[in-house]
Parts: sequence; C-alpha cells; structure tokens
Amino acid sequence: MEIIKADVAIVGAGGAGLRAAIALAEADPKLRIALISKVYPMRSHTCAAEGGAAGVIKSDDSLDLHFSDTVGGGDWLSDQDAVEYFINEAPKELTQLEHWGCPWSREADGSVAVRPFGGMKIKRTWYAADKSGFHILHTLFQTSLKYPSIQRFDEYYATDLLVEDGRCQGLTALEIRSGEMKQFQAGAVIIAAGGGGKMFPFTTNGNIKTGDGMALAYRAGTPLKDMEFVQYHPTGLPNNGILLTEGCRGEGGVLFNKDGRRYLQDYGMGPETPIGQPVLKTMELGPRDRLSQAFWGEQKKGNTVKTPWGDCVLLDMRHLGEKKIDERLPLVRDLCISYLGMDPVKEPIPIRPVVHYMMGGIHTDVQAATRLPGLFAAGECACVSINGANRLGSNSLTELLVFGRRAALSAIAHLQSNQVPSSDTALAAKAKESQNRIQALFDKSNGTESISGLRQEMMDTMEENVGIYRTGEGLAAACEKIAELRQRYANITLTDKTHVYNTDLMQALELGSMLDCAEAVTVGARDRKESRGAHQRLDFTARDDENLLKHSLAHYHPTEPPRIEYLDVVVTKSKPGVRDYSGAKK
Amino acid sequence: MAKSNKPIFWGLFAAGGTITAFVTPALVLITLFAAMRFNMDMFTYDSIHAFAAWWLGKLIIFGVILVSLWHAAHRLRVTVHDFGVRADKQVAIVVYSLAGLGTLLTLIFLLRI
Amino acid sequence: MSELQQRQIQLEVLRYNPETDTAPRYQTYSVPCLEEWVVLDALNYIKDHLDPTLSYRWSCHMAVCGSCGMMVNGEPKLACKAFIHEYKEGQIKVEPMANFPIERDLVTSVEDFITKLASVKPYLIPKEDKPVSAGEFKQTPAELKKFKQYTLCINCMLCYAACPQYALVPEFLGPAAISMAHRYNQDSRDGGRDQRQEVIASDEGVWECSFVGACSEVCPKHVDPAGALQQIKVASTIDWYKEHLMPWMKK
Amino acid sequence: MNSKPYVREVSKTTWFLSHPRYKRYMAREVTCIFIFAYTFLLIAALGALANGQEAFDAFVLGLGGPLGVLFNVVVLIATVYHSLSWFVVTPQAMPIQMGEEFVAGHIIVNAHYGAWAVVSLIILFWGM
Repeated sequence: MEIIKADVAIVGAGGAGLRAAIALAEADPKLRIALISKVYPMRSHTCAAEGGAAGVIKSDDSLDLHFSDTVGGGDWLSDQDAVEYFINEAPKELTQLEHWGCPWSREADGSVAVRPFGGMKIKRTWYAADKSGFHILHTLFQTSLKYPSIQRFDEYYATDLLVEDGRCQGLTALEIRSGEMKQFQAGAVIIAAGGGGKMFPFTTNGNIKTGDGMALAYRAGTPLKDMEFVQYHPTGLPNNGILLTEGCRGEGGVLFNKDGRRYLQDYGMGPETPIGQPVLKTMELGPRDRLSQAFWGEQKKGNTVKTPWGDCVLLDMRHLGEKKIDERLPLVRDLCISYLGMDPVKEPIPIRPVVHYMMGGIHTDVQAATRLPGLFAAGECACVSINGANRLGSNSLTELLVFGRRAALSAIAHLQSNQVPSSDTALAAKAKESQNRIQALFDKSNGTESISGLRQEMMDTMEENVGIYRTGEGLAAACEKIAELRQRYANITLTDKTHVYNTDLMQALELGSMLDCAEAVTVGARDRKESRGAHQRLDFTARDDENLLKHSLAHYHPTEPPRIEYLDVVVTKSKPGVRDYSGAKK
Repeated sequence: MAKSNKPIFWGLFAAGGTITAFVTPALVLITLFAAMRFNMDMFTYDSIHAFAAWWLGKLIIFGVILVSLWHAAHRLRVTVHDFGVRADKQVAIVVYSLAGLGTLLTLIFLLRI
Repeated sequence: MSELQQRQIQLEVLRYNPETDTAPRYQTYSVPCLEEWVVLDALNYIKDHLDPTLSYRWSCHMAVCGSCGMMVNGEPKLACKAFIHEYKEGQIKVEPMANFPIERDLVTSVEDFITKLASVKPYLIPKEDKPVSAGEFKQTPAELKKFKQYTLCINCMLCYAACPQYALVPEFLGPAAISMAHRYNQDSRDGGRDQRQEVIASDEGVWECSFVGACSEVCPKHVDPAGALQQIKVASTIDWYKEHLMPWMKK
Repeated sequence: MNSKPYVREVSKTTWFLSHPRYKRYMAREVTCIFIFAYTFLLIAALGALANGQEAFDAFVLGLGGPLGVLFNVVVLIATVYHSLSWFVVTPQAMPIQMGEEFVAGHIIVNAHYGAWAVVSLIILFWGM
C-alpha cells in the first residue's frame, strides 16, 4: 500500500476543509497538508448554500445581539463559550473572505451589504445575491490554489482513521479513480466532511451528503453529539426538495395557507405584519424550527394546498417585483422556473419543509478538538456546539470559516506537542485492516441485500418516524428498524467488482456511514424525552431544562445500538428563557 | 509561456473585420451595378480618379484596402487550420505575404495616381 | 396543478469500463420517466433499479455543483438540468462530455482543466495591502457588476466540451480558465493583471480562440466566456501596440 | 493502476460537420476568402485607374459578363453574412457599462446596424 506522509490530513474539501487548509498553509509554509475529498473541492455541498453568512459589521448591530439570537435560536442547547468565540471571530472571517475576493453584495457606498434572516434581531447576514455558499466555496478553492503546500487528493474516499497509542495518526483512503487504497500518515487529522442529510429521502442535501466524516470519527471511538437535532428548512420545492433560501423571506416573501391566511400568526409568531414590511424575529422571520412546525400544524388542520407532490403552503414573493427578485434572488427565480415551471415574479410558489441541516455531529470542544487526541473536526460534520437545538440561518457558513480555521490552529498546537509517531508496522497493520474490510466486500459473492433497497428502507423509516414531530412509539420502531438494517447491511452485494470509479462500492460505503449516523439520530431522539428546538416530541411537549439541558453523546458499537451519555451544556451569561418570536416581544 | 506576438495581426484583423463589415457590402453593390451596367454614370474614371487623387481619398482607400487584406489573411490562416492543415507557420507566411504584396501594390498604384 | 405524466424512454448510454472493455459501447435502458424529471433522475433510476454498475458523477441536483456535465443528444448539458419534457422523441442518447478522456462510463478526466485553472492565478492579488482589521475593501455595486457574471462559473466544463479549438488543440487554456482570469482582472480590488497576462496572453491562451462562441451558447449559468476572451484579446492588442509602437507610454 | 482513460479522436478535417453551430462558424470564417479576393479586385481596379482612362474602362468592361456578375453576387452574400455575424457579437467583445448596468446587447447590435445603413448609403450615394 502506498504511504503518503503529511503533517496534517484534512478529510473534506468544502468550506471548512478549505479554510483549514489555507489557515495551515498561512501559519507555516513548511507544513505538508494533504487535502483529501471524495469529490473535487468545488463540488462540495457548501456550494448549494444560498442566503448568506452572519457576522456583526454594521454599527446598529452588536456582538451581544448575535450572541443572544444564536443562543435563543438554539433553544439554549448551544455551548455559550463556543458561541462567544464564534461571534467574535465571525466578522474577521467574513472580512478575510472579502479580502480574498468573495463577491459580496454591496451598498451604494461600496461597503458590504447585509440582509435580514430568520430569528435575528437585526440585519446581519452578508450575502452574495442568493449564491453565497457557492461564492464562498469558489473563493476559498481558488485562494487555496495559491499555496503549493496544500496537496490535494481529489476523489479519494476516506475509509478509516488510523488510531494507535490512543492518538489519531492518519487515515486510509480509497483512490476512486484506481480503486487503490492509500495510507495517509499524519500528525493530525481534521474532519470537515459535511452532514448526512441523505439518510432522509426529501432533503436539500446533495448526493454526497452521506455522513461519511461523522461515521469515520464515530467508528474510531469518538462520540457523536446531539444527533437527534435535524433541521427542516421551511421552504423547499415540493417535487425535489431544492432549497429556496430564507433570503426569500428576509427580502419580504410571505407564507400563505390554502385560504390565503398568513398562518404563522396562529403559531405564536404574529400579529400579522403588513406585506412588504417584514419585522425582524416575527412572522416569516421566525426561526426555521418554528416555521416548519407551523407547517405541520396546518397540515393537521387540513389547511395546506394539495399538489401532485403532496401538501404544500404558498410562498408569495410577487410584491417584491421583478427587479428586486432578479437582483437579490436570481437563483431562486431560476430554480422555480426550471424545476417547477413557476415564476415567483408572477405566482406564489408551493413549498414544504425539507431536511436541511444536522445540528449534531462529531463532538468537539471550543478548540474544534475531539476526544481523540490528534483528531479535529469542523463544519456540519462537527458539533461544537454553537447551533444547539436549532441552527439560525446564515450561522453555518460563518461556522465553516471560524471553526475551519480554529481546527487548523489546534492541529498545529497538537503537532507542536511533538509526540512520537507509532511504529510504521503498527500503523501499516491498521491500514491493512481497513483494506481487508473493503476487500471483503469484493470477495463476498453470496450477499442477498441490495444497496439501493436497504437505502430506501432507511429513508422511509427516517421520513416516517424521525420528522418534524416525533413520538416515542415511532422512534422506538425506527431504532428497531435501523438496527435491523445495520445487521442486514452485513449481507449486501456488490454487483460491480471492478476498480475504476466503482460507484457501486461508493454507494455501499456511503450507506454504511448513513446507517451508523441514522442509528445515532434515532436512538438520541428516542432517549431525549422533551421537546427542544428541532426535536419535537408529541409525547413530551415541553422543554425539560432540569433534566435535559444536556448534550447527548452517542458512542459507537459495531453490532449494538450506541450507548448514550449526557454532558452538561456550557451556560455563561444567558439562562434558559422563553423563545419569543411574536410581535409582542420586548 | 511567453506573451504572443499575435496581437500585431489580430489588431489588423479586428480593425479589418469592423471596417469591412461597414463598407464592403456597399462597395460590392457598386461593382455589381457596374458589372451589370446598371447605371453607366457610376464607377466612372473621372469620379473615381478625382477621389483617388485627393490626399484624403488616397488615405481612405489605402486604409480600407490595408485592413481588408490583413483581416482576410489572418482569418484565412485560422480557417486553413480549422480545415485540418497543420502547417501554421507555412500558411502564415503565404497568407501574410499575399497581404503584404497587396499592400505594396496598393501603395504603388496610389502613388502613381 | 395537473397530475404527473409518465413516459417510457429509451436511454442510450455510452459505457466504458477500462478493466473489461477495449472501447466504449452503447447500452440501452428502458426507463419509466416522469415528464418533470431530468436526465439525471433517469440515470439514478437505472443505478437503483436496473444496473448498479453504471458510473457517473452527481451531487446537488440543482445546477450549482457542476458535477454532472455530459452530452445529451450530442449537446453539452448538466444532466440535472436536461429536462425529459424537452426531448420529444422516445430515445435520448447520453454520452460522457466530449473532448475529455473517458475514465469510466459517463465519468471523464478533470485534471487537465484543474491544472489550467490553477495556472491563470484565479485568486485576488490585491492592488493594495490592507490588514483584515482595517475592514473590507470598498467596492461599489457598479464595480461589482463589472465582473460579477464571470464569478458565476461552476467549473462544469461544458464550455470545454463545446469548444472545437480545445478539441483540436488540447494545449488551449480554454474558456472557463481564461474567463476566470478575466473575472479577477476586472475586479476593482485586484492588481494582478500583469501576472496573469504572462499565461493568458500566450499562444496557448486567448490566441488559440477563434471566437466560435459555442462556450457561451452552452454555459448553463449564462456566463459569457467567449466575450471575456475577446475582451482580453482587445486589451492585449492595445498593450502590444502601446509597448511596441509607443514605448514611451510604458510605465 | 487499473485506470486506462479512453480518448475519442476528433477528425481534424470534418469536425465542423458534427453540429450546426460549427457549420455556421465555418460559413462565417470562409467569408474571408471572398473578402480577400474582392480586395484584390479593388487593387486591380486601382492599378487600372493608375494606368489611365483607357485601362480603367477596359477594366470596367471586363467586370461585366455573367462571370463578373456572379462573382459580385457571391461576394455580396458572403460580405453581408460577414457583416451580420460581426455585428451580432460586438456586445460580447465590447460591452458598454453605463452606471451600474450594462447596455443591453440588442441596443449595441441595432446601433451597429443603423451605422451600417448610414455608411452604406453614403458610399452608394458617392458611387452613383
């Protein structure tokens, strides 16, 4: 097996991975950086983020407001020390990106423009029309090309971490182009491989979002945190789940039910605000969890619009006018016309909530360090946690930057502790184990389970039982089903036994990752007997701060369901309170 | 990689493309009418000679012919390549020589008028 | 809203596996397509229900990640934006992107493009140094608009698949790489044009372009690489004449 | 290494037959042959002009006849195609930004058509 030596190996080359790589290259040009990703960097799902990135820059805003919006939005499950660090770093990171050329939208005077977003008391979302994530990703990718010390391994699929002497010292990865396994030996590893929304059938997530990075760390023995918190974005196209940014509402778009009623006023977010005059933190500018829950309520009341793709409500942007829509929301208009055949300039768009983001992920501290020495994580795959039980729109793009860089700095500090690497033979033996695991898939010829079949069953289970509102009964069934699927996964069949771009094998490995993550989600959800943020239980409808102001930590077991441990939330200056998104606040 | 010297020719090509686009169809109409004997009063020696004898007329004629030649020559070089002839240097020598010859003749003729 | 229409489509897919084939071959699949589907949905149907060995790249399904470029009925398209209802015939031919080596089935080699993109220094080379603590560079909406369209390139490489000059002269830097250089050259914050000129004003740069214009016609994001290349030619020509005929104009 | 990329050869001589847009491009490019030929015709006219009235009249006489007419008609078609194809791409090569917005392409193209008409009328008026 070829051995590739690096100082730091990064798994994932989206926003967080690229930011980490650049931070490493800038800190010390002599560092050898291996940037490993299963896709070319610009294919990473950061590119699909639309609305923008939050950071305090305007004089009417303050760090305290960003802090309280974030902590309240997260239903007090956020670690407040992490949030504190995050909001402080946010403006620097966004300005840094501007210095690297990111084409942020501008005010007439040439300063960076900000737009309103849900759950924010003040406008603070930097945006590049409605392609913010795309521009952030490409700016980072192109900037990374400046640094010769960043060596990219594009289309390499990370299979296992090399853990020896209690430290992470590298990983094995499959070169997809050749089907050959490579051993990466590194003083530190950063995982920045994104979320796993693809375990759900109806999601804004791209095909690559299969939780591989989470599963990689999880299988290596470091826990996943708060996995039960899965965010539904309230406005997705009903036929294929394509995201329509929160910017639609930020710019003034409104939501109607089938009777033309602004139904959000019936869910504690009223009173109704005049059309064309959105009020921050009210009605359509409430947080995502509340809006998605309101949809569920309308559906139960029979107030939704029937469409060939199921129940919908209507997102009306007509009053914004063609000029504003073309300037601020050109992608949204293009997506509606292309994929739904409807023009938001002329008609309201049917939408429904769609799985969008995982607040949970690899448990890290505020330094982006996991419990496994030498292993760091950042981005959606990590859970620091700043997002708590519900992420505020436009915090995640900033999070990629802030904690991508943080992970890099921590990795450098770890390298400076000068730990002696384990022997080559010990590491090679570990790598061989990983290779054997993959080879076994090729060697087995009597498998009875189909990859797409198992995947479909997993998705159906998640959709049915782990949605916007959950029940103990449904979650118990889901846990049972996912455990069963994990067992049956041992019996899958590879139809394709060749080596070059074997996407059958990729799908098999990705399914394995998703099943591991799905089990952490379902078990975490079953055991969290309260309703908080994006985790809403019909059998435990209240938030339980006395017992569950805690993070859940899921510990992997190869054949059993995960063991759940609880960890206190870090509360510094904001005691849990009432999340008020009504016009009556203050 | 070094910066190319193609701008010399491309500049003439682009100028020629623009000038020919504006003036050539009308010029062709005139010679077509002359060929068809459409109007015996046009394209007469006297009128043309008067124009060509005038210094500004000379300059205009020279300018139009110069850029037309080099426009056509440069585009022909590319077109020959597009048709699959892989001898760019030789082709360039031939087409630019033709253009050079035309330029020289034009100069000589104009000076004799 | 009407019910969803379904139609049986014969998908003729070019297949190639380097381990088992010496040359590509066509394989036809019969797929029950919904009219609202895109070609990518049909490929996913094949992958899940008919033939797990078919390989292709895809991710976002919303025409922004740039993974799924391929030839659909001979035209460079993103499979996620090639709508079934636009193909009235019962048969659709799907092939890997033209002008790129086929790695496997619909997967082509991307390396040449990446190398070329990197060679044009596609990043901001600031005109003036300014620490992050001093805040953002000012840029008016008009200055932003000047280069904005060129930032929309998703690196899908359809323009290379459409460009006959790239097909005939593989050394050509090509549309997307050069228009990305133009994007930075046009940015009011940038001062790196001279550095980029060394590469893009070379014979393998803009001068290999004969303005076929196919790149701009096929661009799924409505970027106009052909326009960018012509603008660079004009500017480079002015540079050349200034340098050689008016040397005193040189800085 | 199992990878063995397959390169599809493109015909260096017939590639443009594969797509209508390539044919349109080649049609545009070959207009240069006619412009080249026609310019030499103009140079010949200039030579005749330099040689005096007799030579010039003989030249004009030689222009007549079916061959001369046919040549001029073909050149006319080619040059008009050249003009149209040239003007239609000017907004791409020479975009004009006024304030924040770029001037719409069709306005630039139409302005060129207008100027073309004026220039043509002046030439024809002068030639008549």
